[in-house]
Amino acid sequence: MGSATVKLTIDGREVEVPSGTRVIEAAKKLGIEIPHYCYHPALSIAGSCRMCLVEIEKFPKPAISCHTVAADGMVVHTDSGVAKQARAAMLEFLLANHPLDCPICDQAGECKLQQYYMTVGQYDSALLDNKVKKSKAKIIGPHVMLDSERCILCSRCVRFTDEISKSHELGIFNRGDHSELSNYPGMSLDNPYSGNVVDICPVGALTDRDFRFKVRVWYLDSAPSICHGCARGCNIRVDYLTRRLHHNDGKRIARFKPRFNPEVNGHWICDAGRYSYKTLEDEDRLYNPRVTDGNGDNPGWNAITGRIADALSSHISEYGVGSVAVIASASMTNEEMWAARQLFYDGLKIEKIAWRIPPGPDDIDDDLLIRADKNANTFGAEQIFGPMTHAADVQQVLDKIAEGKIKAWIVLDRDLSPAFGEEKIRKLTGGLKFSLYAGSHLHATSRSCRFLLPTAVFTEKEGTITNFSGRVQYFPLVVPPLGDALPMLEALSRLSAALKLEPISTDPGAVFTALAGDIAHFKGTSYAELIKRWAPISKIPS
Amino acid sequence: MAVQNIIKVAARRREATLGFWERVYIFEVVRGLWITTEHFVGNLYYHILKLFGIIKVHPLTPTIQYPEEQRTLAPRLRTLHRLVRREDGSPRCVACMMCETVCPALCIKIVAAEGDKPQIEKRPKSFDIDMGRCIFCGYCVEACPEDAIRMDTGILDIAAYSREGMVLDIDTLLSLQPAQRRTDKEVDELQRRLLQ
Amino acid sequence: MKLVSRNFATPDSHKLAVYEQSGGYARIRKALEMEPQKIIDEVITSNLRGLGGAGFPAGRKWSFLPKGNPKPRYLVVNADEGEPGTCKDKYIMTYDPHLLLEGIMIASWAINSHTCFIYIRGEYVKQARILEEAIAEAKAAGYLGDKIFGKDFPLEVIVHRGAGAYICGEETSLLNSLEGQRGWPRLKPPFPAVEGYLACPTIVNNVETISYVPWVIELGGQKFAELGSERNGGLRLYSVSGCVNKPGVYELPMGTPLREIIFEHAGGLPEGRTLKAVIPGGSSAPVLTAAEIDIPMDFDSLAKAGSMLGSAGIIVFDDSVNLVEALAVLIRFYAHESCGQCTPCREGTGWMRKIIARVLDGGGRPADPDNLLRIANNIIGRSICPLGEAASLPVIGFVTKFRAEFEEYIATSRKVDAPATTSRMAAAL
Amino acid sequence: MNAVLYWTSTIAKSAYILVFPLTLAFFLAWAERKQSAVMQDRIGANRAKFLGRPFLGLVHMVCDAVKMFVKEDFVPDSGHRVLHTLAPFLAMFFALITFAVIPFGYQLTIAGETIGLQVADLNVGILFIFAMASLGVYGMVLAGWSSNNNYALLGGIRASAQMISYEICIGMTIIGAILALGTLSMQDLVIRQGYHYFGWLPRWGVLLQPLGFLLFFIAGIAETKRVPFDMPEGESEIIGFNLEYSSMKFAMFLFTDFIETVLIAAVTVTLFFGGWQIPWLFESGFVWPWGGGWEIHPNVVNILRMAAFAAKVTFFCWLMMAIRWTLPRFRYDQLMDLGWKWLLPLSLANIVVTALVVLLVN
Repeated sequence: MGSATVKLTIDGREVEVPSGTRVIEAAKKLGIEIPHYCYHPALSIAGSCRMCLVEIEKFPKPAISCHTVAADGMVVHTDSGVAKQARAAMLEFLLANHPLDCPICDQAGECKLQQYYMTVGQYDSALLDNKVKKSKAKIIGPHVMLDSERCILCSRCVRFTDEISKSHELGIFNRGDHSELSNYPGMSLDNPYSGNVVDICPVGALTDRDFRFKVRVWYLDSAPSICHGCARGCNIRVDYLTRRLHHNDGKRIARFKPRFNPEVNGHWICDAGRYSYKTLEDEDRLYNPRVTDGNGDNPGWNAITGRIADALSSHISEYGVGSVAVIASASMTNEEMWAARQLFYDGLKIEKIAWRIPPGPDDIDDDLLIRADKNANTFGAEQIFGPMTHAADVQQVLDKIAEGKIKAWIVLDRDLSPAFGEEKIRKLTGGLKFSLYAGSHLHATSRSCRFLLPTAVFTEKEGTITNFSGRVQYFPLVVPPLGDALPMLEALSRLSAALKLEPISTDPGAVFTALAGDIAHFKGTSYAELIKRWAPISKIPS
Repeated sequence: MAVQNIIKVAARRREATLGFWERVYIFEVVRGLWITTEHFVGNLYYHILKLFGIIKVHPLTPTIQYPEEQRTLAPRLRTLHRLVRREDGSPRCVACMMCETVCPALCIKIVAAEGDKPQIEKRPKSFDIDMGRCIFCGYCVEACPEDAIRMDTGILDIAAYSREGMVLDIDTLLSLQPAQRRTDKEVDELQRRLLQ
Repeated sequence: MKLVSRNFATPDSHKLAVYEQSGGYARIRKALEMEPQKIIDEVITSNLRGLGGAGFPAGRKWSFLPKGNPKPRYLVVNADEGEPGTCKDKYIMTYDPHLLLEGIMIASWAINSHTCFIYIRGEYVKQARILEEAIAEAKAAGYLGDKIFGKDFPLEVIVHRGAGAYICGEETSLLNSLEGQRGWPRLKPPFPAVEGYLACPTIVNNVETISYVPWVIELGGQKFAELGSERNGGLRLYSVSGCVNKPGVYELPMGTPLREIIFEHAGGLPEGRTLKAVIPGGSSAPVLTAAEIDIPMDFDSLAKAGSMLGSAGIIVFDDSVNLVEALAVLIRFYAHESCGQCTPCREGTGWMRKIIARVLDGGGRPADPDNLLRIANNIIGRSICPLGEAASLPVIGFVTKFRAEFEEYIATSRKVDAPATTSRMAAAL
Repeated sequence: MNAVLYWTSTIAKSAYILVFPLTLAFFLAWAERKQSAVMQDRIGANRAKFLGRPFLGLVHMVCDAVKMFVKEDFVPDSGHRVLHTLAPFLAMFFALITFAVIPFGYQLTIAGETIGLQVADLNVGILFIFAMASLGVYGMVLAGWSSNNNYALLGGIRASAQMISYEICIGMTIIGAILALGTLSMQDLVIRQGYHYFGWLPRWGVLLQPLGFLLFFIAGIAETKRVPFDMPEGESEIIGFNLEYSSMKFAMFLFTDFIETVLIAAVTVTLFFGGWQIPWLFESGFVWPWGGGWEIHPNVVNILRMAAFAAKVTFFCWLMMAIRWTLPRFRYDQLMDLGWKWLLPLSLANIVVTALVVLLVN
């Protein structure tokens, strides 16, 4: 093998790339985007769409840049007449049998056929003949809908199922212009990563059944975020609506899409994470502060924090602080955990802060993304609560309640019923003298508590979480909280004020700075730096 | 400064075009009054003739007695929208949201749904046009890829007792019919009238 | 002079005994005494070209095998004879399977391959059976197996039947098919000589090419080369079909003039007909007009004339043939056989089929010839494998050389309100 | 004089002088629509129908009245209730009271008693009119202020500025007329216009004071706050003092405008067009300038004179209406320019010239 790098010229500009780099990647390095459909950096090279044809000097005919390896002294023209003509011709071929489905196609607006048609397309159709008919709106999996007519047979999805998910559900059948993508007979595209084929499909052939007809993509805004579905912390893009809320069933969050981050999730996310957005605005959201034994009115934040403070103070003075336990969610942000520690441990001297619930029997790590631990920030909880608590396991707390040693609990955004059973939780809380729930949803646990404080879900607040490998990731606020909900940090801050304890800042940046000064794992990290580490958003997946 | 100068210059120019007697104005007032009086007297004469049935048509007034007498509409005049049906009676609209997107007045609201027939993949579950907001620009008709919305009902008098009443739903829009096609003679007549 | 076709008329020529009577399996014995490199050199000297259609010198192909690669090497014999107008391999396999086996043995010895696949097209049921029998005979005689001819050189020959796809005649899709995958051509590079069957170095040769190898050994490279024309060594089989009195397979030297083949060997045209056009090398070769047939039939001369020798399947059209309908048949074939992997070939061939079907149906438009040319030109050079070119070249040839006929067809058959299908041809398409 | 007759006649005269402008104002509201339509080649109000007939659009006036009565009477929350209610009454009151001194005829002789056809024959009648008209501005200003609305207040301020500017001019021109005719009594003013120059040319004020008439008429139109001087109201765009008014209170402002129109017409007629005088008609009948005559009963003569007055007033109402539908509105700066830089100096000059002429003639 020759030297480690090669130098080549693309469109008159010289670029040095590691040897073995494909021309398309070398061009990307120069900021030149060569149109392509079948090429995907994470998949093997198919070279079938022929869209990335470029002119290379001394080559007899245009070469596909996704497969041609850059060589020393190569002179590439991506914008010459030959390359442009070739590209226009390929696009014409691709569109020859592509149906005029844009009006009903969910991909419209983020479709590469549309995009390249606008830049390199031939506008006057030479086609007089009928298009080939293939199957439409075919359900090929729980999440994916196939429209074979729209398919340009780039085989990205086939390669995804072969190489990434290794589940081999998809194949291309028939020959010539009757070639058709389909699932193999008897197989359904139901692997845990099936939604990704929708992202990598450059056209509208594979669409998301969940997103289907909900909203046109050009009404959506995008914001970067971090998936809270498991301890992986996949980087995602949140697509949301701010206006025209008659679309998308009146919900703001329309979908999650993976955001490329080579260090965490690459190009992909799992289906569980992708569809976890549904819980964010479902009808079980808690909108207002509540007192369940009262007359069901909405006392408002100021009144309820006062009442909670009175009840908690009198409880502590009657039964002692040892009878109080805090159950925190391991999905809270680092800042919220720090604030909880400040409030309950430093302020109220509660020593029992539990967060650990072992994963269920069905939760296992897989070798791609999915982690058994379904909490987003267990690592952070270990760092922040770990050193001081006397009861890390929730099971311990439940046992002590059963023994009657704990008579009050404060549950932070956690539903215990899936892990421990609804009946048990209801029975245990029934015997408590004081119970407070601060969280985003109504469920068995929160319903059985006496005081309910509504808090924001993760798209409605900002903060940082630490994934299973200790990587701290920032996520911003996407949409304002629903109803009277407040970010947990602010809820804790108000509680602290009502209890007349040391004030807690509601600014996550300030809290993180305090946290980083104290916990070894976060030392040397600044909030501003974490914000800078967002990977960029691209509306159309590469 | 500059702006004030411009105003001054403009004012000077305007004054410069008026002669002295024009600037005195009172004579111009009289001239104006003379014109209006001429019309007044002339019209009064014809009104009286008409009142006593001596003539049938007042030759000077172009007034059309609106609800009884309808003006002939130009064939391409944009009037109240309607949704076009397919041959089988279902709406042509496929809820592509083109019109909703292009509408500068944001008066169209469409909710899409899965088609109810195998050959129709997407259909509008609801299609509301808020006529209180519509500015009759016709962009929706231009944008429609399916020729599903047209503004050819010939209905211009759109009124309701409430804002909600101005919102037309899909059933109303589908029930509207195109205006009667004019004969060539009618169009010629119309053009002659408009050119006069 | 007959080399490969020498035994075609002999009764039971496919039997080992008959073959050996005519001096069979002598050349392998001679070859086994030679150094493998010497054999390769001889083949290079012989100017033996790849007779499957590409015309790549066989010896040079063999010498491309990477040295020092520990992976096993494979020889694959391409018996997927799908080119319309060609039927030569079929005769070799039917009447002289042992000649093929002998060629395989020599080639395997030369390139040090211990496994050889004969990829035979699915429709050749009888030939596959004959080959299986021949292999069994050779195995029984100890010519194949762990020790061939007593030498410490194991060789297995496996007959693999394809499923009838034309594309699998292309070497990389043949290899894909052989591996059990979809018969889609692979991107090149890497070439099969470097990464072929199971990513191992693989030589893919046509049946006819391999069948000439024993004769190169027998005659010697130099003498073999002298039989043909410059840089086109030896003889080859010409399959003549179409409007001639004696269609068939003729073994003639490389460089025999096309006029001689048609009018002397194939018996000329039927009484009262005049020659209109000739396809010289299988359906994918651009057509020649009647004025162009004074041309030596070798790879270089035809390439110079803008056509190609290909598989030497000569198709003759006389004045009774409507070339629009003839082209329609060809396009239909390629559109049907396009594998569908790459865009230009998949969509372009299908599009051309639709246009020509419409023309046949009476719906032709004046712009159609130009549109066909444009589409064909857009396919050429942009597809993964040569099928795109194979489909486009005849279109370009027919439309440019016989444009008047197309225009006339469009003008005269034009229907104002054409019913769905009227023409028998259009129905067939 | 017989007390019964005195009171009866006074009440009758009061009733007449109330009914006359109100009726005229009512018809002006109709004329406003119909006249503008006729001038502009339109047809005008004809939609409202009674028994299937539009009655020349008069049904609209009835409908308007009904509408005005039944609409919600609205006072802004933050407005001054009392003043808000008082303002339209003030405006209308001062407009109507001036008619008390306007002679609508000479005199009638009933049962041997002579009844002057004027409600109150003040010897300073002209000053009374002037004073009352000046007070009318309070209606506008109070309306603007009590509405507690910026736009209404600005309208009120515009109204007061305009009234003050043009009242000065009115005052000055009246002085010219008084100088020329030598009396302050309205009845005397009219009587003194009953003479003829050269035996045939009626000695009307307009002959003595042509410039005075012009200035007075312009300023008078400005006093009515109608186009082209409708800055205080500007109902279609700049919005005026009556912004926060609805129902009958609004109608009263509307009516005040029309009453003022009648008033200005009446005063113009009285001062410059011989009031109830008819040329060559004397107490005993017509005396033609070319000799001969036509004897008529004095009461008939006086009824003719009343009719003449009404006709003259009606003509000037028509003229003002025609001006209103002919001219575009002035800009505010133009309005002030006209009032202060042109009308005022001219009227001053008019006084000086008149005084000189009077001095020289006497």
